[in-house]
Amino acid sequence: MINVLLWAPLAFGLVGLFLPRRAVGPWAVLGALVTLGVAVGMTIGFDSGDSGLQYVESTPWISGLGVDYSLALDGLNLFLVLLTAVLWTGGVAFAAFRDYERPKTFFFLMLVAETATLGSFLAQDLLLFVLFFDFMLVPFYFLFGAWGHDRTAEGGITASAATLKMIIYTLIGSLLMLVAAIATAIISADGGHITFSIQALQEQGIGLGSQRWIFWFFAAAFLVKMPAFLLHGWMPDAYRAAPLPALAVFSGVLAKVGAYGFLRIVLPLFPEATVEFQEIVLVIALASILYGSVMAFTQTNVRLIAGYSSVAQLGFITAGIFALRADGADGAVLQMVNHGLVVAPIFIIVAILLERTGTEDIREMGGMALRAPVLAALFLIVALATLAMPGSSNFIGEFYILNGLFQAKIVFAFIAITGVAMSAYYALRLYQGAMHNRKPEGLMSREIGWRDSVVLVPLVLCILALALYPQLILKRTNPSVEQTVAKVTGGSAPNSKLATKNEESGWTGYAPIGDK
Amino acid sequence: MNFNEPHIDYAGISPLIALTVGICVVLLSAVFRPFKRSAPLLTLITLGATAGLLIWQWDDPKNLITGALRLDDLGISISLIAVMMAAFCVLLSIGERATEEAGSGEYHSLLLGSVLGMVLLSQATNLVTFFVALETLSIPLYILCATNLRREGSLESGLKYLIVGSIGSATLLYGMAFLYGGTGSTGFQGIAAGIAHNGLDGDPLILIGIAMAAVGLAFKTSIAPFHQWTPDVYQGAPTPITSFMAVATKAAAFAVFLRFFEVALGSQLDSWQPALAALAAISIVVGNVGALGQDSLKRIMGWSGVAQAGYMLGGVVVASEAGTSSLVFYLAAYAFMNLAAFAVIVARERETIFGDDIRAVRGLGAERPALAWPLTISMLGLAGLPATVGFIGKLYLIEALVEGDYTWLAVFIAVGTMISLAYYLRVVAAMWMRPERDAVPGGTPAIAGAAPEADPVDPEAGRRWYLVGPAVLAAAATVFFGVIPQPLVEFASHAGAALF
Amino acid sequence: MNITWYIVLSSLLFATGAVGILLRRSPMVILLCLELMLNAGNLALVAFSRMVGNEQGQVFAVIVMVIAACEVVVGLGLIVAIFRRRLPLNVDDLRELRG
Amino acid sequence: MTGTAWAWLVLLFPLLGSIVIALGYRALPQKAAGMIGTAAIGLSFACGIAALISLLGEDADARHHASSLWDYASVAGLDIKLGIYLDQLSIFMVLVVTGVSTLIHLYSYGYMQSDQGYHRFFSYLNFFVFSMLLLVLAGNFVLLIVGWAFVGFASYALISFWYRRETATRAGMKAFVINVVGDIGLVLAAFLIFRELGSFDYGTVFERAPEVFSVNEWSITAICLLLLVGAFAKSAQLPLHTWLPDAMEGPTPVSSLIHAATMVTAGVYLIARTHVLFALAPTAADISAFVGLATLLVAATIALVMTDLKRAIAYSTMSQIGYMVVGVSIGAYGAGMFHLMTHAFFKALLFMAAGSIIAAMANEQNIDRMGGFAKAMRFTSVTMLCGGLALAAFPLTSGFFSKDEILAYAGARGGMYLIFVVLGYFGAFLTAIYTFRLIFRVLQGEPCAEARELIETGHVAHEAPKNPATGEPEDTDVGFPGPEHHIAEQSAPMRVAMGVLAFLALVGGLVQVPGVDNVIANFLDPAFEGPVLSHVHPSIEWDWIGLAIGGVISLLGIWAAHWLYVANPERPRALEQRLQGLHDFLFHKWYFDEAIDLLVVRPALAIGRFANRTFERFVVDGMVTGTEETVRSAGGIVSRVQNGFVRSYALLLIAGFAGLALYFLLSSS
Repeated sequence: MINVLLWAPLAFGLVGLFLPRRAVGPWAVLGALVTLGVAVGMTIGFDSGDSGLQYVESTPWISGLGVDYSLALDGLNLFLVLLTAVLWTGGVAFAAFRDYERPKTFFFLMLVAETATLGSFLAQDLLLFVLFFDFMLVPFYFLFGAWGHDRTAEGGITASAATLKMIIYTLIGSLLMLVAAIATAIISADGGHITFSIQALQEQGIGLGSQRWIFWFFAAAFLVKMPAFLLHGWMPDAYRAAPLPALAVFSGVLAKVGAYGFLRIVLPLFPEATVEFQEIVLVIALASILYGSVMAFTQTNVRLIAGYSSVAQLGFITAGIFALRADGADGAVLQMVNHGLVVAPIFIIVAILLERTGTEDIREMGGMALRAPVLAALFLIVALATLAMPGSSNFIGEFYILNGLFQAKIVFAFIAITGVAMSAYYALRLYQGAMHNRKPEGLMSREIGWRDSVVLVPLVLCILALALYPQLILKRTNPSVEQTVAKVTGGSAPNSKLATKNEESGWTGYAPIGDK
Repeated sequence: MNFNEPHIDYAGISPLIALTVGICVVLLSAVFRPFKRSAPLLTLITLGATAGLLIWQWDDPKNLITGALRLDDLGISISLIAVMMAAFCVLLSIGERATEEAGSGEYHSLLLGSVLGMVLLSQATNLVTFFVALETLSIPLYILCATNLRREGSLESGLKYLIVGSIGSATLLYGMAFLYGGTGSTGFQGIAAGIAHNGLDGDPLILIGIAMAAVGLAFKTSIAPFHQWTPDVYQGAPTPITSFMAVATKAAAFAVFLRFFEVALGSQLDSWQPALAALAAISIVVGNVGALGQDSLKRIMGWSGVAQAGYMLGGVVVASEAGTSSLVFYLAAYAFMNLAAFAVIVARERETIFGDDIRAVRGLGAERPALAWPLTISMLGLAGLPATVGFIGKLYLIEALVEGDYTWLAVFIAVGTMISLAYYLRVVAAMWMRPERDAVPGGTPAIAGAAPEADPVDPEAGRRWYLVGPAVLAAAATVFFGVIPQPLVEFASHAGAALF
Repeated sequence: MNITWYIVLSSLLFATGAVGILLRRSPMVILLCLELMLNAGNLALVAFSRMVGNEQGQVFAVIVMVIAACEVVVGLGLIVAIFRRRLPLNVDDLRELRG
Repeated sequence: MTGTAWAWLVLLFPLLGSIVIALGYRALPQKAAGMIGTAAIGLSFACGIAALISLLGEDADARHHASSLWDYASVAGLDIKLGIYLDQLSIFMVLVVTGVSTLIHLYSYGYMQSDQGYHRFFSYLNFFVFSMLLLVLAGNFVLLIVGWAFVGFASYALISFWYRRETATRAGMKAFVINVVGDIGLVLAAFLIFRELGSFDYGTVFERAPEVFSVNEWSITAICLLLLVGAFAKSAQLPLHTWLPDAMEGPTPVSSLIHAATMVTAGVYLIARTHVLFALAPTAADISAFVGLATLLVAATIALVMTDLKRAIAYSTMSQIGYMVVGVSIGAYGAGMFHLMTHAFFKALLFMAAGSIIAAMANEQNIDRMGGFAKAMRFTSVTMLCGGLALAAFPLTSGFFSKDEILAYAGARGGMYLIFVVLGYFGAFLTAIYTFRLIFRVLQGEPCAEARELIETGHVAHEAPKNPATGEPEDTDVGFPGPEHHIAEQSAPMRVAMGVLAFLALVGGLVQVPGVDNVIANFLDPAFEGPVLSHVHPSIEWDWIGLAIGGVISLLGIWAAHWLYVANPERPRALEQRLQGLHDFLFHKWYFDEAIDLLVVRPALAIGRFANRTFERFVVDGMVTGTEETVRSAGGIVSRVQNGFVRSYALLLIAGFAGLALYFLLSSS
C-alpha cells in the first residue's frame, strides 16, 4: 500500500515517456489522481488514536552501510502526504490544460518530484530521508530552469542562473545534513552495528557535545529549505523564474519538508540541543515573520508577495515547533497543511491573472471583480485564509502556534503576533490590487474558465471544509505530536498553564508577579 | 644437470601473461596486411581474456614471485576497473584520428602495455615492482597522449606529461632509495618489519622517504599541489586516452597508495595521516575552484578529477577496512560516471566544430536525447546527487571518514561538492536550458575543430553504436547502482577485506 | 669511509637535476637533468645496498637504468615529433594548454 | 424547542440567506434577492423572539444556557467547541440586532434597487448579520473572536462595496487593518485568560475568575486592557476611531446598520459580557470609562464643524458610543445596554433620512450645498426630526431616558465619578447643538437646486454621479443609484422602515422610565449579578433630577443651534473667522489621522523600503554574491597559477615535496 503510494507517480511518469504527446497530460493527471486515491484511502484507514507508526514497511537496502528502506505514516506526516497528493493533482491538472514545450519531460519531472517529496515525508530511515530530501531538488532544478521565465529584461537573471542559485543554496544545507546524519548514526552506534532507523536512533541518543553541531547542520538544511530569514537569498529569483504549476507545488509542499524535518528528526533525536538552542531558533523564526511580512507588503510582483508571505508563514510554523509544547506543534502541523492549501491556489490564481493581464505587477492590474465575480470570490476566500482570518483553519493553526508560544515564551508571542496584523494588510492588498479599484485601460478581465475551476474550486472547498472542522487534522496529529514533544520536555504534561507555570524559563519566559 | 626450479604460480600470473601475449600479438598484427584492421578486436579479446583470468582468481589471495606481487581482491578489483576502462577506450578509439596517426597496432599495444602496468601496480608489494609497474603504466601513456601528432596540443601534453611525470618518478625513486636505506628492504612487509624492528621512528631517512613516495603517488593520482599536469594533459590528449587514464591511472595508483601506506607504513599512521588529510583537503578545494571558470569539457573533467582524487584520498587517510572499501567503491562509481561523460564528449567532438568546448553540448537535450541523458546523469552523479551511484559513493566515503574521526574532512567533501555543482550543473544547463549568457560571438575556441589541424567532422557520430552504447551503458550502470548499490558494495567490501 | 658522503653526493646530483629542469628551456637538457635525478637515485640505492648488506638495491638500480633508458627514448621521440611539426624546441613556448 | 435550539436557528437563517443569494447571483431576479435577504433576517428575528419567550419561561437566575455542536479544535488541553451561550444579555443583543437589521434590510430593498451590485449587497448584508449574531451568541472567546473578525470583514466588504472607488477601497482597508489590531488584542487576552484559567469557555472562565484573581492583580488588569483594545477598535473609541468616519464611503444603509446600530456597539457588548473580569479590575474599568468620556467629548466637538452630512452623524455615533462605554465601564450595565438599544433606533433612523437626502443630492454629502428639504421631502424631514430629537435627548424621547440614566448612575457612584456627570451633561449640550445644526442646515433655509426641482417636478434627475471625495466620475458598472434615485418619499419599503424606527425613536424610551417601569434593567440585571457594584443604584429622586437637568440642557442646546443657524446664519461664519485656529483644529479631527500616519504608517513603509532597497540587496544578496565572488576569485587564482609553463609546474611540484618533507621532519622530531 505505502509502496504504491510512493512509487505510483514515478511509474506513471515513466510510462508517460512512451505515450504520444497529447496523451501524456491526462495520463499524468491520472497518475496524480491514483496517488491521491491511495493517500485518501490510507488516511481513512488511519487509526487516529495511535501515536506510533502505521503502515510500516521496512527492508534492508544497503546492509553494508546499515541503510534500510523503511517507510511509515504517523500523525506527523499523514496530512502532509495527503497535502502533497492533493496539490500535485491540482498542479498537474492545471498544467495538463495548457501546452508546455516538451510535455513528456515536463510531466515526467513533475511526477518524479512527487515521488521524491512523498519519499521524504514517508521515510523512517534517516539516510533515506536525506536521500529523498536532496533528490527533491533535482526535478525542480530542471522544471524551473528549462520551463522557467528569464528575467533579464526586468533586471533579473535567467531561469537557469536562478535555478542554479536555488539548488546550490539549498544543497549547502542538505550536504551538511548528510554528514550530520551519518555522524548521528555512527556516534550512537558507537562501535556497534550502525543503523539509520530513526526509531532506533531515538532510543540510543547521543551526547550533548555532538548534538550541538549536528543540530546546526540539520537546522541549516531545514532553515534554508523553508526558507528562513537571511537564508532566503535564493527565493526571490527562483520564485520569479519558476513555471507557476511547478511553483504551486514547490512552495506548497517543499517548504514544509524543512519544518517537518524539525519535528521528525531534530526534536526527537537531539532533545538537549533543541532545548539549548530553542531561543536562537525562535529569534530566527520571529525575524522571518517580521521580515517576510514587511517585504510582502512592499513588493509589487505577485509571486514575490506570495513568496515572502510564505517566509513569514514558515516563521510561524517554526516558532510553533520550537515553542516545544504540544499545542504549538499541533498548530505547526495544522498550519503546514493550511499554508500549503492556500499558497498553491494563490499561484494558480496568479497564473490565471497572468494569462488575462499579461503582467505580474499588481500596480498594473485591477478592477477584475466586475467581469470575473467567481474568480474574485475564490481569490477572496484564499486571501482571507492566507491572512489567517478567524474562522479559517489557518486561524486555528496560528492560534495554536501563538498560544503555545505565548505559554512558553511570552515575549516572543507578543512580537510574533504583529506579523498577523501585517499579513492582513498584504493579503488584502494583493486581493484589492488585482480585483478592485479602476481597471487599467486595455486590461482584459475575463471570468475563470471551467478548466481552471475544476482545479481551483476543489482546493478552495478543501480550505472551507478545514475551516469548518480543523479538528479533523488536529485529532489525528496530536498523539504523535505529544509523543514527539514529550521526548524534548521529558514528558511533562503540555496542557495549559500547569506545564510552564513553575518551570524557570528565562527573561523571555513568564513569571507570575505575586503568588496566589 | 638439475637445479631446483623456483615454484611459479602460473595461475596467479596468468592475467599478466595474457596481457603480455596480447601486446605482442596486437603489435605484430599491425605488420601483417590481412590483420591490419583487427587490432581493436584483438585488443578487446586480450582484455576479455585478462578479465576472465582475473575473475577466475577472485577471492583466493596469494603471494606471487617470492612476494614481489600480491594477488588479492583489492588488486583484482582495481585491475578489473582498469581493464574495463581500457576496453571502453578501445571502443571510443574507433574512428579516432589518433589511431591512424600512430598506427592502430601500436596504439592498441601501447594501451595494453599501460594496462599491464596497472595490473602489476595494483598487485605490487615491493618497491621494485612498484616502480617498474608505475613506469610501465606511465611511459605508454606519455606516448598515447601525443599520438594525435597533427594537434600541437597533443604533442605538448605528451611532453609536459613526460617531463613532469619523470620528475615525479625520480622523486619517488629517490624516496624509495631512502626507505630502502632506512629499513634495509624493498619489500613492503620488510619495510614494515624494518621500521618495527629498528624502531627508527624519527629517522630522517625514512621520513624523507615517506615524503618523497607520497609526492610520487600524489602526482600519479593528481592530488594538489602535484596536480598541475592533469588539466593540460587531459585536454591535450586524444579524448579516449583521457577517459582511460582519468580513471585507470587513478585506480592503479590508489591501489598501490593503499598497499604502500597501509602495509609498509601501517605503523606510522599518526605521522602521515594528517599530512595526507591536508593534501586531500587542498586538492578538494583547488580542484573544485579550478574547474569553475573552464569552458573546455575535458578541462572541467580534469579539474573535477583533481577534486575527486581529493575525495578518494580520504579513503586512504582513515586507513581502515571501511576506508579501503569505500575507496574501491568510489573508483568503480567514478569509472561509470566518467565513461558516460567522455563517451558523449567524444561524440560531440566529432559531430560539431566546437571540439570539447561546452558549446558543443548546447541544446543537446532536444537534439540528441540519447547523448544528453547519459551526460546529464554522469554530471549529476559526479555532483553526488541522490539516485546515482555517485551519491552512494560519497555516502560510503563520508561514513568511513566519520568512523575514522575525520569528520572535518567529510565536511570538506560536502563543501567541495557544493562548489562542484556550479560547474557540473553548468554543463547540464547548457544541454537543457536557455544559454546562461549568450555565446561569445564568432571566434572558434582554442581547441575548436575549425583550427587547421581540424579532426574530420563526422556528423553521424552521435548515432554510432560504439559511442552511444558505452554512454548509455555507463549511465545505466550509474543509475542502477545508485538505486541498488548492494552488489557493488559487496564487491568493494571484498577488496577492503583484502588489506585488513 | 662513512656512507654520508655518498648520500650527500647523490643528493647533490638530485638537486642539480632538479635545478637544471627549473632553469633550462631546451627539452634535451631537461631530459638530461631527468637522467641526473634518476641516477642520483641509483647512486643512493647502490650505496645503501652496501650499507644494509643485501643486493636488492643493486638489482633495483640496474632495473632503474633500463627504465631511464625507456624514458629518454620516449622523450627523444616526442622531441622529434615536435621538431617535425616545426614547433619551437623550447618548453616555454609550449603553453597552448593552460588556465 | 429549547431556547438554544431557537438561538441556533437565529444563526442559521442569515447564513443561509447569504449563501443562497451569493450562489444564485445569476439565477435569482433582483427583487427575489432582496426579499430572501430581508425574509432571512425577519425569520431570525422571529426565532429570537421565540428564544426570548422560552427564556422568560424560566426563573430569572436560570436564564443562561450553553450549547455546542461539535469539537471545533480541542486537543492538547485547549478545549474549543463550536458552542453558543444564551442568556439575557445575548438575547437582548440578538433582538436589537435582528430587529434593526430587518428594518434596514427593508430600507435597502428600496434604496439599493437601481444598484448593479444588488445581489452582492444583500449577500454581504446577510453575512454581516450572521457574523454579528455569532459574535453576540458565541459561547467561548475563540468563537467570539471569529464573530468579531467576521463582522470586521463584512464591514470591510461593505465599506468598499463600490470597489472601483479608490477612496472606498482605501477606507475599507483602513477599517479592516484597525479591526485586526483589535482582534489581536482579543487573541492575546484569550491567551492570557487561558494561561490563568485554563479555558476559553465563558461559563468556566466567569466561574473561576473570582477564585483565581485577586482584585486589581496585574494579570487580570492586563487581560481587561487587552480586551479593551479589541473593544475600542471595534467601537471606534480613541485612538482607534479613525476608520469610522472614512467608513462612510459605504452605501448609506451600511452606515446605518453596521456603523451606527450594531457592529460599532460590539465593544460595549464585550465589556458588558466580560463584566465579571472588569469587576475584578476596577483600574482597567476606570481607564475604559475615561477613554469613553474623552471620545464622547472629542467626537462631539468634531461633529460641531463637520460639513459632510454622513461624517457628522458618524462622529455623533462615536460620541454616543462613548456614553455607552462610560455606562458599562462604571457598572451601569442596564443603562448602557438601554442606551445601546435606543441609539440603535434613532441613529439608524438618522442615517436612513440622510441616505434619502443624499440620494436626492446624487451622493452629494456636503451640508453647505443642502437646504430647504423640509418642504421638498416631507416624510424624510419629519423622520429626521424625530431622530434628531431623540439624539438630542429631547424630553420624553428615547435618548432622553437612556442617556440620563447612565449619568444618574455615575452620580450615584459619586466621588471621582461626578466628573462623568458634569462632562457628560456638557457632551449632551454639544450633542443637541450639532444635531440641530444638521437639521436646520439641511431642512431649513433656502432650498437648493435639487430641493427646488423636487418641489416643482416631484422627482430629480442627475447627470452621472461623482465621487464627492475626489470628484472623479463614478464607475456606475459596479453600482450607485442610476439616473433616478430612491428617496423615502417614493419608495414604500423605505418609508415603512423609517416610520417604524421614528416611532421607536420617540417612544422607545418609555419601556424604562425610572420609578415607573424598569423592563430592560429588570430583565438584564440578573445577568450582571456581579460580586461588586450590584448594590449601587441611583435613587428614584436623583433619577428624576438628572432627567430634569438633561431636559433643560437639551432644550438649551437646541435653542443655541436655532440662534446660531436659523436666527442669524452669518454668526457661524463670524465665529469661524474669530476662532480660526480652533476651527481648523476641530475641522482636521484633532489631527488624529495625521498623527497615526506619522507614527505608524510612514515608519512601517520606511522600514519596508529599507528592507527592500538596502537590506535585501546588500545583506541577503550580498551573502550570496559575496561567497560566489570569493569562490570565483579563488578559481581565478588557481587557473592563473596553471600558467602552462611546464617548468613552473615542476617548481610547484618540488616546492610541494619540500613542504611535505619539512612537515614530516618537524612533526616527528
